[in-house]
Amino acid sequence: MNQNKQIIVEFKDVVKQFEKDLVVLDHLNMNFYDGETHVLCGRSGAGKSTLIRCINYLEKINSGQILVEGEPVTKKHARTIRKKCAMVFQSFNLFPHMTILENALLGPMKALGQHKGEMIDQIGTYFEKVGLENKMDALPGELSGGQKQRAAIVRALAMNPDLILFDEPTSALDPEMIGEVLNVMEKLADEGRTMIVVTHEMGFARVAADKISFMDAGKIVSTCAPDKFFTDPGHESVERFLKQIL
Amino acid sequence: MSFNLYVLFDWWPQILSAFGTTVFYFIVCSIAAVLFAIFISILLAMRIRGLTTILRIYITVFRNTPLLVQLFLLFYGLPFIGISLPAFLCALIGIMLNEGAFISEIIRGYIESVPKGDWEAGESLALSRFQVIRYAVLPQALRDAVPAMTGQISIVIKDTSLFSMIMISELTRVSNSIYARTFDTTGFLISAICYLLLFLILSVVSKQIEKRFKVKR
Amino acid sequence: MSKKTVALLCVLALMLTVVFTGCTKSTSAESGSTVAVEETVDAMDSIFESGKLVVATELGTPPFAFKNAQTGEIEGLAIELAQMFADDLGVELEVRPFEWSGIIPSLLTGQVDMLTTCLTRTTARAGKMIFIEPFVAVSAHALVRKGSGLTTLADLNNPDVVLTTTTGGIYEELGGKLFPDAQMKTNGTNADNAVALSAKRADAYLNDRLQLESSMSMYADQFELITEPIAWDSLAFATRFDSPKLANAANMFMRLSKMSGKYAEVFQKWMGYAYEPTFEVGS
Amino acid sequence: MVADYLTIINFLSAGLLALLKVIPISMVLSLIIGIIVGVLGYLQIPILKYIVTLYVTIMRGLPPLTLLLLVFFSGSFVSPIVTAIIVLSIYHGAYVAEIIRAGIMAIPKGQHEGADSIGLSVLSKMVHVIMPQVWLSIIPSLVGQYVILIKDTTLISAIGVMELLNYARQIMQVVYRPVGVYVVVAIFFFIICYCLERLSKYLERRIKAKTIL
Repeated sequence: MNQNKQIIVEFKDVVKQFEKDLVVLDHLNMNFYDGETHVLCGRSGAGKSTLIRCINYLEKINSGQILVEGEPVTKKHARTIRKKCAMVFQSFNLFPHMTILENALLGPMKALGQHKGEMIDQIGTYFEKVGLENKMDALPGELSGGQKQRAAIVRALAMNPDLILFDEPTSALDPEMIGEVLNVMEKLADEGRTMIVVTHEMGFARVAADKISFMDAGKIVSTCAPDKFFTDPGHESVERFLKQIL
Repeated sequence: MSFNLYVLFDWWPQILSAFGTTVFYFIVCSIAAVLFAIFISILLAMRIRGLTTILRIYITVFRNTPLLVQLFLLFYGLPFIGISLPAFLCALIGIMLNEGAFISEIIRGYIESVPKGDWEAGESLALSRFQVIRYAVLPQALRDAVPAMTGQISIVIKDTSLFSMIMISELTRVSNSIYARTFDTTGFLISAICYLLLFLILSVVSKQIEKRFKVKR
Repeated sequence: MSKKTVALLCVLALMLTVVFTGCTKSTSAESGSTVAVEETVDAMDSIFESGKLVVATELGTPPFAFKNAQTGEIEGLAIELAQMFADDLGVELEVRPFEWSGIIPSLLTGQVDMLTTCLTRTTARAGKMIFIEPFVAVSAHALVRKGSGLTTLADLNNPDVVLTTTTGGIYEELGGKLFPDAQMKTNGTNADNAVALSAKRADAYLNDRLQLESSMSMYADQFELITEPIAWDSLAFATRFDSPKLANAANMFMRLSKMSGKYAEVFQKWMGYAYEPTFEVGS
Repeated sequence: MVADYLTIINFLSAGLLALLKVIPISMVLSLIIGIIVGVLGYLQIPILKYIVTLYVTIMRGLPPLTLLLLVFFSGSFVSPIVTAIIVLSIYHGAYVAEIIRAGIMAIPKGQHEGADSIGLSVLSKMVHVIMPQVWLSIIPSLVGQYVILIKDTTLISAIGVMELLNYARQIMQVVYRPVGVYVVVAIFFFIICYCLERLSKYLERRIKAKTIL
């Protein structure tokens, strides 16, 4: 089945270390495929966040190569790559001085050079999709955490990205708000958007993921489809992890 | 020290025009200083190698030398190397460079305290570094900086009194000249009241601005 | 509770001390003139007591009083005359330099016994201090840039003309009276005024001839004098009203040194030309 | 050229002496005023608190130059240098008072309550418990205020104190290098103020490290 899909992100022997001896990505090789929802899980400190932050050059790698749609992730290509992959952060990172509509318009208008008029209808439908059509003119400070994260997802969608990176999108939320964000993400997965999701929400992974990878100490230990992952992950450390959190 | 009303009756046209001059210089100079400071802090935030060092040196030098010496250098010094600027420009450039250094230091502090995530969010939207600063970071930093900035701007009111020493007929100069002719210090009292008035008006206005521009996070 | 009150009272007392010391200072200064009538000491007496004559001068006024850049000494015609006067009295001379605006207050507040600087005699000033017989008479002129088109005094009385003079000097008022249409500005020192004129910030600089000549020598060939004087200026030492003895002695010294020829000697040395008694200075 | 600068420096050194009198005395006096007014401002004593607010507001709104000229020409004080010292102390005292008041306010409420609970009087609470903690936290802003005080000493040339800037203006007529003269003056102030600025940054870091430990 993989053979039919195009590789969208390719990690080739990637090493990333903070300081001298703290290796976060340890000679990592990995492919992510177009149209898939790929969930990354693992203990905190395993390097999941760093991995996806390397994809849009928020972190610089020390050696190896990352290719996004065949293009190497370097300083020179950073902006072209960022136009293709949007990111949703753990702590939303909405700009507090702009309404959420302005937040969503900023990237398309300033980075992609699109006109406000062209964009505004499309962004309106995104807001409808996440259920914030009545809140478009609110400032982030006036919204709840769940609403903020949904607005941040709209901001990512507004870029019309080939790939959306989710960096623990529900970790900073109160429990009662996690559901509303996961629902939106499930919808996106159903639409067939390419997503790489770092999360601890195993329920979401089971329902929405096409593939789940388990990371440990800077390496991908296991990658498989969800049903296999939860029943027979094939690796002892994954089993231990699953036992702990389920 | 007593208040003699006759000074006000005899000299009110001069005092009024001096008050106007002070207000004019205050407004023009503080606007110039703020704009210049914003420009400098953008350049600093761009982290252009070499340029940053030069700007750091500029800020350190102008923060740590007296404004009066800077004004004298501009006004009485520069003509000797062939640059004769009119008093207005000397005052403007002097305040712009001096207060600009202070204000840009304030803005820089607030730019640095904008959460790192906001920089990253801007970068992931494929904005250039300048665009991130221009649209995402600077507007927040400026709003946060309003209280500190208005505090610094209220110092510009006081700075205008130094212009009396470079041939500008503002409040302090006129009260000095009233004293030279009448040996009466009421002129100084009047100008003191004018400065306080300006200061109080600015305080009220800045409270409003602070309220208006407060960023909720 | 009582301890609290005691502490508060302590702080209050401290505060009041500060306020009161401030008050007593200001009241003593205000009532100074009335007290003076009863119990003040003539400066002459205190000079003999301390063996020191303290005078105030402004330094930026060559050849009357200036600091020699090589030796660092304060010298000039006024200083030498003051020295001669001190020698006559048999006391030491202490010269304290002030900026022009601080000169008159320095005498009135009793920091110095006498002003030995280029003080123009005016009626208003005569109400504040006793003038000694003038030590020099100079004409006051307007200095203009060569080729500026300003050639007569009448040209100066024009709204487009900017006049400048020394801050706190008499020409600020005089200039305002003589040229009511022109704009009157001031600068701190003689040199600052010369800069202002050269930099075209001012069109004419009003001062006495000697000051103007020193400005002209700063800017060789740039400036010229309007020969018609705007005023005659007789410069005199001055002392306080509470010191008539000192004033009397200084007047006598001035008169006698002019008669003995000593004055002419000193005049020639500093002014560079021979002393000719004028109707006012000589008599 | 070099000889000229030697002359300039030689000439200016006399002005330095005046500054060495004015600066330390004003620093100490403004600190004393600042402590008294700052503590009074914190205590919020009826009526007195209005006087404190009035004093601080006037000093914050008034240019020091105008204050110097007003006090000097009103003739209440004996000499320009004494006027300069008193005016600078009163002016900066208000700012120091604000710094100290803010410092006291920043001390956690628990410290006050702790001192009250062991029955200390207001005075001994301030002296033994609160102020020792305040010093540490206010040193950086205090040094910052002193930098402003030092720079403000250039203004006292306007009332005829023969300090650095005044000598600089005099020597312009003799040595014909105004740019050089003013640059020398600027360098002098820069050296002092820059050292103080570094000191305050250093102390700030030290204090931060200490409170984290």
